[in-house]
Amino acid sequence: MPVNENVNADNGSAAEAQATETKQWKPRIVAFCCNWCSYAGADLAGSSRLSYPAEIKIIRVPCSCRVNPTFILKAFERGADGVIICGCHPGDCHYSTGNYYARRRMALLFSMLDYIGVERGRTRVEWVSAAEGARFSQVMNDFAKKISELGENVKVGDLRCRQ
Amino acid sequence: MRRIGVFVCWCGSNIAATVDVAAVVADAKVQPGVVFAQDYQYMCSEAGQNIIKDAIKEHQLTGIVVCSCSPRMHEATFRKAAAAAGLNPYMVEIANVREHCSWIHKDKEAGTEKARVLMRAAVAKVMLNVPLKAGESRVVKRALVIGGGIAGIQTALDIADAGFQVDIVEKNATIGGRMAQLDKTFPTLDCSSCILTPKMVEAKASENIRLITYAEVEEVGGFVGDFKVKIRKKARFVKEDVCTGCGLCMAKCPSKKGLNEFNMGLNNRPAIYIPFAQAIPNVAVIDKTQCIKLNTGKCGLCEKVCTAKAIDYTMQDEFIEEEYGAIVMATGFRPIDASKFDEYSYSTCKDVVTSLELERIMNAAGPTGGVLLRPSDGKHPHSVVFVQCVGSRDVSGRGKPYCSKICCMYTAKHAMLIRDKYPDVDVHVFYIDVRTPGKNFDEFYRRAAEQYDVDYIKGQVGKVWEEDGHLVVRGVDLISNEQVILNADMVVLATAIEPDPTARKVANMLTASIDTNDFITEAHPKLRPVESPTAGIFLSGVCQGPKDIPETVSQAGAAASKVIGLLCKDKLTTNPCVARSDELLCNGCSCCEKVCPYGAISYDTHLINDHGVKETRRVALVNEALCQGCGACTVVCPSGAMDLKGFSNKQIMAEVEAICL
Amino acid sequence: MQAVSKKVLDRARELMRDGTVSRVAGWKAGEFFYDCEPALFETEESLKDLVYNRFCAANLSKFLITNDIASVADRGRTLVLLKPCDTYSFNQLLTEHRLSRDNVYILGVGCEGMCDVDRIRALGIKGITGVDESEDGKKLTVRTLYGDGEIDVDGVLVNKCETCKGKAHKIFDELISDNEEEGPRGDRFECVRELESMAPAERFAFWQKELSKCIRCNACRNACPACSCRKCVFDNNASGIASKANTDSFEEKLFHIIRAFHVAGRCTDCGECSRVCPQGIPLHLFNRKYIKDINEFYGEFAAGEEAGQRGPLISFEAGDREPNSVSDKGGD
Amino acid sequence: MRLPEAEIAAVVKQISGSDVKKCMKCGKCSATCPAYGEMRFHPHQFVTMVARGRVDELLKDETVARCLSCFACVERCPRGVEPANVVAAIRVIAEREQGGSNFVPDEVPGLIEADGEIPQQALVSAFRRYRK
Amino acid sequence: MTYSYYPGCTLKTKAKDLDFYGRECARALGVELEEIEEWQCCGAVYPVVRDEIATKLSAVRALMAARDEGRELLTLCSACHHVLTRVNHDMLTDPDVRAKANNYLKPQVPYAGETKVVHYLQMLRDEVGFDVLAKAVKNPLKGRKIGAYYGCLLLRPSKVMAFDDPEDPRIIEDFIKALGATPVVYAMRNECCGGYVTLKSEEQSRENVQRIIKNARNHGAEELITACPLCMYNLRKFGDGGMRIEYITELLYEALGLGSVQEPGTGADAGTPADAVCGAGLKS
Repeated sequence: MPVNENVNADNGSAAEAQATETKQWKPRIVAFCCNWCSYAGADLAGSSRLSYPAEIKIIRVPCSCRVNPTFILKAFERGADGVIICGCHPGDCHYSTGNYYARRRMALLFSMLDYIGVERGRTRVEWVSAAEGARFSQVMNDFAKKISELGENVKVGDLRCRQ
Repeated sequence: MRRIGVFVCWCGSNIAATVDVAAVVADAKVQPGVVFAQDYQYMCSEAGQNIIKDAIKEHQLTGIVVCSCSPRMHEATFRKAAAAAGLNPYMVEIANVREHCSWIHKDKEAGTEKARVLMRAAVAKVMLNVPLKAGESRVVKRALVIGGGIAGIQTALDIADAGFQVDIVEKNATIGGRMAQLDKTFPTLDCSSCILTPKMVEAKASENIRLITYAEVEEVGGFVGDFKVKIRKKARFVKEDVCTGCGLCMAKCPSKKGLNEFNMGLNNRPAIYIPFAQAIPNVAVIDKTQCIKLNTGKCGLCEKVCTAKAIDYTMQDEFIEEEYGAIVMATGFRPIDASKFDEYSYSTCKDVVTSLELERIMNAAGPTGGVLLRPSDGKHPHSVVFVQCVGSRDVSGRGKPYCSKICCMYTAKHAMLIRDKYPDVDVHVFYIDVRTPGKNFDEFYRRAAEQYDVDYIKGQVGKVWEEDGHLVVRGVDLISNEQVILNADMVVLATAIEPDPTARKVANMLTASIDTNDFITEAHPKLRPVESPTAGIFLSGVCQGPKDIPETVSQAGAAASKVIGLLCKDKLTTNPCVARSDELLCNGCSCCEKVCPYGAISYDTHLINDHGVKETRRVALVNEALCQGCGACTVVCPSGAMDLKGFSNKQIMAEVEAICL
Repeated sequence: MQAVSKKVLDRARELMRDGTVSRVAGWKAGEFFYDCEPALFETEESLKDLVYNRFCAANLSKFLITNDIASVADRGRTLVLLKPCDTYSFNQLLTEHRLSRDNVYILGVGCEGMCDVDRIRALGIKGITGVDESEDGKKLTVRTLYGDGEIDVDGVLVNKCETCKGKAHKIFDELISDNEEEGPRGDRFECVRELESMAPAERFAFWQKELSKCIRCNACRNACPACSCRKCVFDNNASGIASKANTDSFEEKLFHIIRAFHVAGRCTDCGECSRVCPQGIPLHLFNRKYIKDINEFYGEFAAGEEAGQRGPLISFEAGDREPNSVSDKGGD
Repeated sequence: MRLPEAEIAAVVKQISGSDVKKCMKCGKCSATCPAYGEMRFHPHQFVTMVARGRVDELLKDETVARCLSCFACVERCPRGVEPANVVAAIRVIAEREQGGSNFVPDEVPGLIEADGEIPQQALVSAFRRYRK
Repeated sequence: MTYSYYPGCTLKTKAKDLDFYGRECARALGVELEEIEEWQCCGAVYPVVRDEIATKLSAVRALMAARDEGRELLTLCSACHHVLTRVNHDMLTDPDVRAKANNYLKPQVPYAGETKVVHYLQMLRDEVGFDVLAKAVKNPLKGRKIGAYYGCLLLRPSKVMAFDDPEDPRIIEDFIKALGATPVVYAMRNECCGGYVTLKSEEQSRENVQRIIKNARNHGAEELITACPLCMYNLRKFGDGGMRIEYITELLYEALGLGSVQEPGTGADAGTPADAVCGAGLKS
């Protein structure tokens, strides 16, 4: 039995109150992090206890170049409100060149999303090294804030998948 | 039929305090495919691992998810546990509910909800995992050490001692590095070259060591156990195997205005020169920017006087291509440019010198023959002021944010040596903190203050200027809360040290990660301090962070032992998460081949049976030994023929869907 | 164009007769004279049906690979008739190893712009039975059941020909053309800029309207020479994006964006996607957006300009622009 | 009602824009200060005392007016602390608090009479620096 | 090239020499200085504390006037250059200041720091070019050993001012060299003269000035030049008289052969104390 079940009981009412609040819209954000820099940067943010909103969920990929634009579109289709891709700083890619390719792909994809009328700012690329735990947290906080400002992704969300 | 087990770790209270682990277990139990779920205080403990092993056997699990700390921490542990219970180790997925969840969220409900989602994503992924088998790759029994200072020399000696071949690539004309420039070493005050020279000689004499001096790494390919390196050996214009090091050419060379790098530019050297007396190889080199013959075609004096016939003005850069199993970075450091801090008048006053310049002034082989003389007029100084932390611990943008670590000790050494040799000279040291963690270090510093009467003033210097033929130093004494103005004949700046500027380029070639200060990042700051996160790349000396000689030598030995451990192996297990091409889908367009950084993709034209239709097609083939699993090829492949094992399109999509649900 | 046309047909026959080629890939009229579709002519006799006229807009490059004509050596060489814009596609397919140059004999055919029968009909002309061209190629005499009438060629060009990239053939073995030096016509990015200048909501509404017309017939995919995959990701369950029907509004966007992204850096802007779309969706606006962005971000690049090019998405520069600069460029 | 000392210190930090916690107590600001001898408290003391929330004594000290605003301490501080901004903030708060001014227009004619060469710049500066 | 010119109040009264010769020389060098209309005193000191907005507004007005003309804003007085540059930097980088200032001034087009503020010396170096200037010199100041006195305001804080190396600046030395004279480099050239504290403590200024002059003389300087009226005042007042002190523009005027410069105090610089106060906008 987990020791903190009591704690839960104590907070019952508060938790309930919050539960009603969570009925309200909360953003869904997918973060793709490369294994070598950004994922490690996220780990460092964690071990340094630097918080960022719980709405952000990280998917580990070997390199930012592994992120296929279809993953991003899929995420939007499934109801994500924002997608951020993090990789090693240009020049520091563990695989030498991966993030350079990712950079071009994402630039074109982002431009296209803008072109079809999706709000700018729902997608982002950030370079975060393994040593930049604080930056990781900052980047995530900023991005979550931006997405909250933009509100729900009604334009590209596939309503059918939302239920 | 998939049978998935989910194991939720409390990590003591690290996870359990912010994540309701019981709720995660309950949620796991209702996920499709999950047949077993349990929580435990420490999943990584032996008891925890046994829970996993027993459950795999008892419930015939085909895949497991561990909700715990980062996979970078314990993925290997849990894979091993799974393997021990007969499950393919790649049927394990980790949900990172500590670093990415419990540690960063305070609200338990939000933490629990996120942990659930992360668990579901991992379950969704593991449902699509397939058993993978790690392959093998060869180990070339030869190591490369980049940098021939004390770090590189010691690493090479230790590797050679274990019976392996080592090459040292040194960009300068001689090995020896910064240590060769030092006069005495702290805290023993023994002569630097007296302890370094024998090591240099040993490196030269070793049958297992090849010295490639005046050379730089040009290209690096391959991967751990099998690196392919191209080295540019710069033209020396002197035949290394013929020159006897007699030095006659130096004496005759008419172009004598080159700045003597070894003496920090405090005096001049000829265009053809041997860097210093103990240089190894003890062979001359021509500075082509300065040589009259090479620039105008006239002169040729050195060729005439060389009895060994070693001079060759037509020499060109040469390239050496070699294979290595391991590479050690030992690229060292340099002092920062003191002219960034001209409130100390370094640019305008000759008598303001850096500590490394003082080393040369104090050294018997230096520009003043070891006599302490003012550079401006060659007179004996009566008062010397040392300024510590010049550019260290500086976040203003002019300096370096870190402590350079060695300055407190060498400044104490300098102060003590001056007071010992010239008791008439007053020595003042402005310091912010005196940092002396090291065996016999604080005792050494106290000796300077107590026995040698060095005046330690707590406070920084604000301005140095020249007045009436001497220097005026305006500083602060924070203990007496006074601004102090001192007259001095010399001011010595303890300038911060920074990684050698070549480090970034080399690190990029090696794909070794580098921090914002250009120091090479270690794989783990405490547990893997001499390895880079990139397999097969090891770190020795100051390239990893500021350190003194004893620390450098110990790290050099540690790096060597890691290299030896690697070279002892005959085969390495390779990462099975590599790309795979479906030949039925492949168009043969070559896009993947073009983006592969490892040359792991080739093409073959052969007969394909596409659902009964037999055709000859050009299709991509992945060399699994070369592929490192970055996935660049998977995205450029228009048809989706190329996929990455362990991170397949379907797996990532499944994670995306689980998260967005 | 009629002069060129005659020469082309004669030369094709000659090449077949003298054994230079074993077959001809060209165009053949369908039910109506303006329904010219790609066709393969295996015998000299069958060449009587070969046509080259103002309605031969179809790009034969794609035709070559769908029929695997050019990858099989033992069937002898194939003569292919390529208009200037078609040669870009041919080069791109060569770059991607989808064709064997040795198996193909290219007859570069001059072109003065193809006509769109729907645009002729839109002028109110019905019962069309044939067209004749004026000497200078600028006028068409349209013969109909109800009498003849004269119209300007310029007014009835196929969309892609309105912004022609130029009349020069980028690859050929032999050339029959009298306007090789003619440069580009119109500004092909004008339409993209127009869309870009709209407010995001207007753009969204525009695409919503256009794409809701999509019936997922795959005509665009089938015609597109860059969509050369043996099996399309949308038909492949393992891709994770294999799609079903057009059940909701985002699916078409997904389909078309992914399709455009797959061909980004490879698309030669041949315009076939829009031409063949039965719903008249301006699909070329996607591709041209990518081409425009690539030109602006990474320097001018024309896919298929020559064989063996390294495309912009499989290249990089250390100083490339950051993706955020694209999304940060203005407020929303 | 006067704010508690600690809160005034917080205001000092806020309006000076200086991050006093970054100070590593090297004293370079005081080492470089040309007005050091004229001031009862020295730049490094301003920084440390504000960091500790002890501003009352600083606010009472009139020698704060001797700071030359030469920005040498700002330029040379290795930690980017900007001590001169802290001094300026103290001076501004003291003037606002006391309501009085260290420099009043009545002084001008006397000064000018004594020295007709005083440039406008000096007077304007003094007004800006020394008045509420 | 035409610049919007901001002379500032001191140049209209006590430092008419700095202004007059500056304009004459600019004309001779083909540079057009168009004084902005209805400028107000910049305030002479940059309000360091963050909660002051009103005291930055006159600077913003001047910056905006230049922006509206589509020109760079040229300054000559060190203090004005300091204030305008720093306020402009705030407008560029501090959204809070930007929002408040625009709110107060309500300009048709909001101002966001677009104007480039250029000091006269920078104009000589970057627009005219010291090499071209050297060729324009009709009366080379051969043999004269001149020390540059930079003071504080042009150089610091260097991150904002970006004028020259704050600890070892060379722009005025290069200027002196271009005029044919010998520049004398001395360490005290960027140390404070005492500034406005001179009104409260002459002693403090005297000490500073004498240290500066001693250091300059020890390094061989026979005369000093400056771009700041307040530095000029302090240097002249507390110097020992043996050291000639001039404005940069006076030296330039002489070297360009445009005429001779009158002795201090007898030239264009004249005005009543009342002018001084009113001109400085102190009545507000």
